[in-house]
Amino acid sequence: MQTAVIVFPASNCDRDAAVALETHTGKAPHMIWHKDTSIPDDVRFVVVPGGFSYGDYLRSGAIAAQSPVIKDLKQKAEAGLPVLGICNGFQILTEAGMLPGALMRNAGQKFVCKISRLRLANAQTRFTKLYDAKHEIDIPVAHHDGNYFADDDTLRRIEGSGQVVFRYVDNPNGSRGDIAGIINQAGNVLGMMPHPERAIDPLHGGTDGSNIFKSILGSL
Amino acid sequence: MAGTSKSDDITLDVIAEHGISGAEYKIILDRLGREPNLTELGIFSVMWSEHCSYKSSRRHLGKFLTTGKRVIQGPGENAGVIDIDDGDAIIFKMESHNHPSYIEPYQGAATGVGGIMRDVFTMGARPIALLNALRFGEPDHPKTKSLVDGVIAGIGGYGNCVGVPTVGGETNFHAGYNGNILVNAMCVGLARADNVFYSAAKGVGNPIFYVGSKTGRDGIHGATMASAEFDDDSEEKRPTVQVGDPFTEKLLIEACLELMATDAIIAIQDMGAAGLTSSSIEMADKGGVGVALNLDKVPQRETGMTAYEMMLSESQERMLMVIQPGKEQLAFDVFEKWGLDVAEIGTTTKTGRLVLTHGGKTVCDIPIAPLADDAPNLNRPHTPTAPRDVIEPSDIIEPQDYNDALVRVMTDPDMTSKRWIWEQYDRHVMADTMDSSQSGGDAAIIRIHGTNKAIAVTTDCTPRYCYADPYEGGKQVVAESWRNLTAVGADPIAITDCLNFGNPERPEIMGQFVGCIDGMNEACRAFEYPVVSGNVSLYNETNGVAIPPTPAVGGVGLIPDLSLIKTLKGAKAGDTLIMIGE
Amino acid sequence: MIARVYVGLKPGVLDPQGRTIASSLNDLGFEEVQDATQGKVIELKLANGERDLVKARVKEMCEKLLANTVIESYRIELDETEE
Amino acid sequence: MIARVYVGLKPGVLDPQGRTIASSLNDLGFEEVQDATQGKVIELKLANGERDLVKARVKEMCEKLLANTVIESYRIELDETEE
Ligand SMILES: Nc1ncnc2c1ncn2[C@@H]1O[C@H](COP(=O)(O)OP(=O)(O)O)[C@@H](O)[C@H]1O
Repeated sequence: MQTAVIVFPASNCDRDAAVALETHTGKAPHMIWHKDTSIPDDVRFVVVPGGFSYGDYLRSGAIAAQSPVIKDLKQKAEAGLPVLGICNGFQILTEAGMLPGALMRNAGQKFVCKISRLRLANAQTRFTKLYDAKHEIDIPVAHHDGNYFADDDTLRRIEGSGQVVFRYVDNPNGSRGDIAGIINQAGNVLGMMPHPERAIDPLHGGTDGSNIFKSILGSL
Repeated sequence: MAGTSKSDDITLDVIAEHGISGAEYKIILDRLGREPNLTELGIFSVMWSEHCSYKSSRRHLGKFLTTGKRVIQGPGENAGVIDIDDGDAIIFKMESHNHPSYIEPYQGAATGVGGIMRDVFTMGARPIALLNALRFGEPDHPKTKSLVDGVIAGIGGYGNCVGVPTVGGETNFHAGYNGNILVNAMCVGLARADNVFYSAAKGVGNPIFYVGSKTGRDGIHGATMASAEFDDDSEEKRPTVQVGDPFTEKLLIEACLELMATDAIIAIQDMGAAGLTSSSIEMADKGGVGVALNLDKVPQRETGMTAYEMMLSESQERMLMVIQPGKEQLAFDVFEKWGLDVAEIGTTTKTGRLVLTHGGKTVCDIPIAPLADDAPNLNRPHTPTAPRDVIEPSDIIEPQDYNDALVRVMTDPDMTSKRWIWEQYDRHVMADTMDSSQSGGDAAIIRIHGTNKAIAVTTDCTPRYCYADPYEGGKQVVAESWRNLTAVGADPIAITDCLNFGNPERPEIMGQFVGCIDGMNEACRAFEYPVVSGNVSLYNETNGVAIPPTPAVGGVGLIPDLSLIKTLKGAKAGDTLIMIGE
Repeated sequence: MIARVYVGLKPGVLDPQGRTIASSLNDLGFEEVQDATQGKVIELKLANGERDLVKARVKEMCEKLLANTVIESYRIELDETEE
Repeated sequence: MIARVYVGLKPGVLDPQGRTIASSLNDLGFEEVQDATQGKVIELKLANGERDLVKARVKEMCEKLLANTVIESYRIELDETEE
């Protein structure tokens, strides 16, 4: 199955995302440069990887969200193409308006890198259906701007429609509602701060991230 | 600072300001056959500074064991190179950024990390791990908190952004560093053994390319600052500090590695201390060629820069390379794709001279060989450290309350958890970190991407031992490094070092320096654990008080099979504890 | 022409950075500090043009890139003297 | 009393953020942008006091915490109306 990873200047988890995709599909993903204007038609799943696109200058994800390739990504996502944004990828998707809310500086002001325990707030999405809803999973976080914010109305709306997918058990960044990951209304665009691609190999210390890739790839 | 002035501006004061002694000035006059102009004097001054010429330390560093069956390149290049089988090579080095970090902790530490990464990817390696060795003053000293906060944030800010995991390090607090902290950063990279890049500019008539950020007036005289001690006025006199741009560094890494996969590069060198001066002269000297540069072509951030300023600027994130004729367009295409400034600024020549033109005029024309060959190589007097009284175990009074003693030991700032530090570093990016600071193991473990083998890395030093007895302390530093690697299942291969000491003009400090080197070297030889790269930082003192002698070392070992990894994970209640050794 | 764009968090959005500044100032003995907020100023050097047109363009820059209006509000100042 | 502190990089100090902002504005079609710099504004809510004294205190806060004068310069504005 053909997948793709979008590469921005100073993406730095692009290779990790590619390894995760290849591990789960047996096929190397397309690496799409941000200046390309279209995503090839054979691509069935896109990862917007972590990193520090444009050095996180101005606001994390803000400049990358204006890249040429994002226009096509938006259109294809509206037509149903599944997209996973991880960490900086999540920031880019919110900045591009593909997901609601915004990611602000961590409440503690510091970069935080640790294993975070997550609760499945919605185990019924195309990205999470292989998880046991009662189960808690361990996935590393590594970010400076992971403090999820949405205004009260938006928050009520996404909570009400099951768009909150992951919650921190022990909130590392001040996110409202302990939110670690959300999905769009149509259920095909997921953004999350934790890094599932860093938890797919027993040597990483755990494989709790694998089911996200298996779930979504299995749904295609 | 004036530009390319006439030689009658070279007064005794100007010569002294440039740290050039009377004897050194005589050599310059002799080699040039005339008086130098200010630009030329500036170039001699930085090339002959402690920082670039290692004038106090060179003869002693020469004693180190630097060869071994896995050594591909020992000291003398940007970093050391070792063989880890299957055509893979590890390239690594450690460097200090002590003085800048004291003045501007965030940017000082950040640019320290940036600089050491450039040393490693310059040689063709993708950086795969960062480590550090930090020394701060007492926790309740008024400056300590903000220094610690700034340094840790700066290390994380740069490494995290570039996307290289910071996997280990060490941190100690001691009154001896109240006025002079130590920030030593180490970078480890992975390359193919048959695709390592060196700095010798071979061949005549080849184009010289400048790549990276534009040149500004940053850090002019930084190299001479690193070679003079602090006093209370330093904070007033301080020159501008450089600001790091990790975003550009990341682009530079990707662009250089992309071009290195072709055959376009003949030689490459990063512009570190003394930027354009030392990079061009080192490349020319090693290649046995001359260099002609047109400074009008240097990408500039500010207007009206003089030749002097351009040659001495320490702007970060810049590289100099000699390109294969005919491959110029390829080089332009790659660097422009990554959005970097790039310019062809000169050519290699057969004159053996450094010739600079600016505004249509020749502003410097000096022979290159003397800059290296005639660099001072001092034999500074050194008095051995007097032996301290031996403390017998029986001299120590037994604690009344062992619980209290344990609490005191465990709450010592050196002993407490460093979680608050390493949680600010991305330890997992690149997804090959098998073990890092988090587990509290003796060394961090990084898998070689896509293989079943790994390397183990560690930084170590116990200054208190070196202070008590430099020779024994030096031995211990290397032995600790060796033990930390073996303890995780690795075969130790080689070390890099960063020798932090006080003012070498004082015989007792030179005594510590020589004692530590001799001790380290003895251990290196006993273990066949060679030194392949390193850095010396002298003049670490404030108001005449030196830091404790701190020869930090960074060790690298190979774990040929991932199943051989030993970590602290998996220990359970009821397991048997065994103590080995005396 | 110089345009100065002030970008700050909207009221109601928690500003931990401001709070940290206030409490560190208090810790340093500046007890008179009751609250602090932090925003950014982006100063743009622009080709000259008709004031209203320039302002409209800068507004567009803010909406498109310089501010994230989910959390931030902005204010524009034009300054012709510094040309 | 409100004090506004503007902190920016000194002229000549590399401003990677500003440069990146300028070039992405250009990429977005705002060709009139010739240069950009980014600084911060810290707004402090302070207990009332004699103007000169307050200003002196804020200056001390800048020197001690709010700016690093090695690379940054600052400017203070006092605003009594917003009390
Ligand atoms: N500055 C630092 N950066 C990264 N990791 C650090 C740093 N300081 C300490 N650590 C990590 O914290 C752990 C404990 O460090 P330390 O107290 O020095 O222990 P040890 O004496 O066993 O080396 C180690 O795994 C080390 O790598």
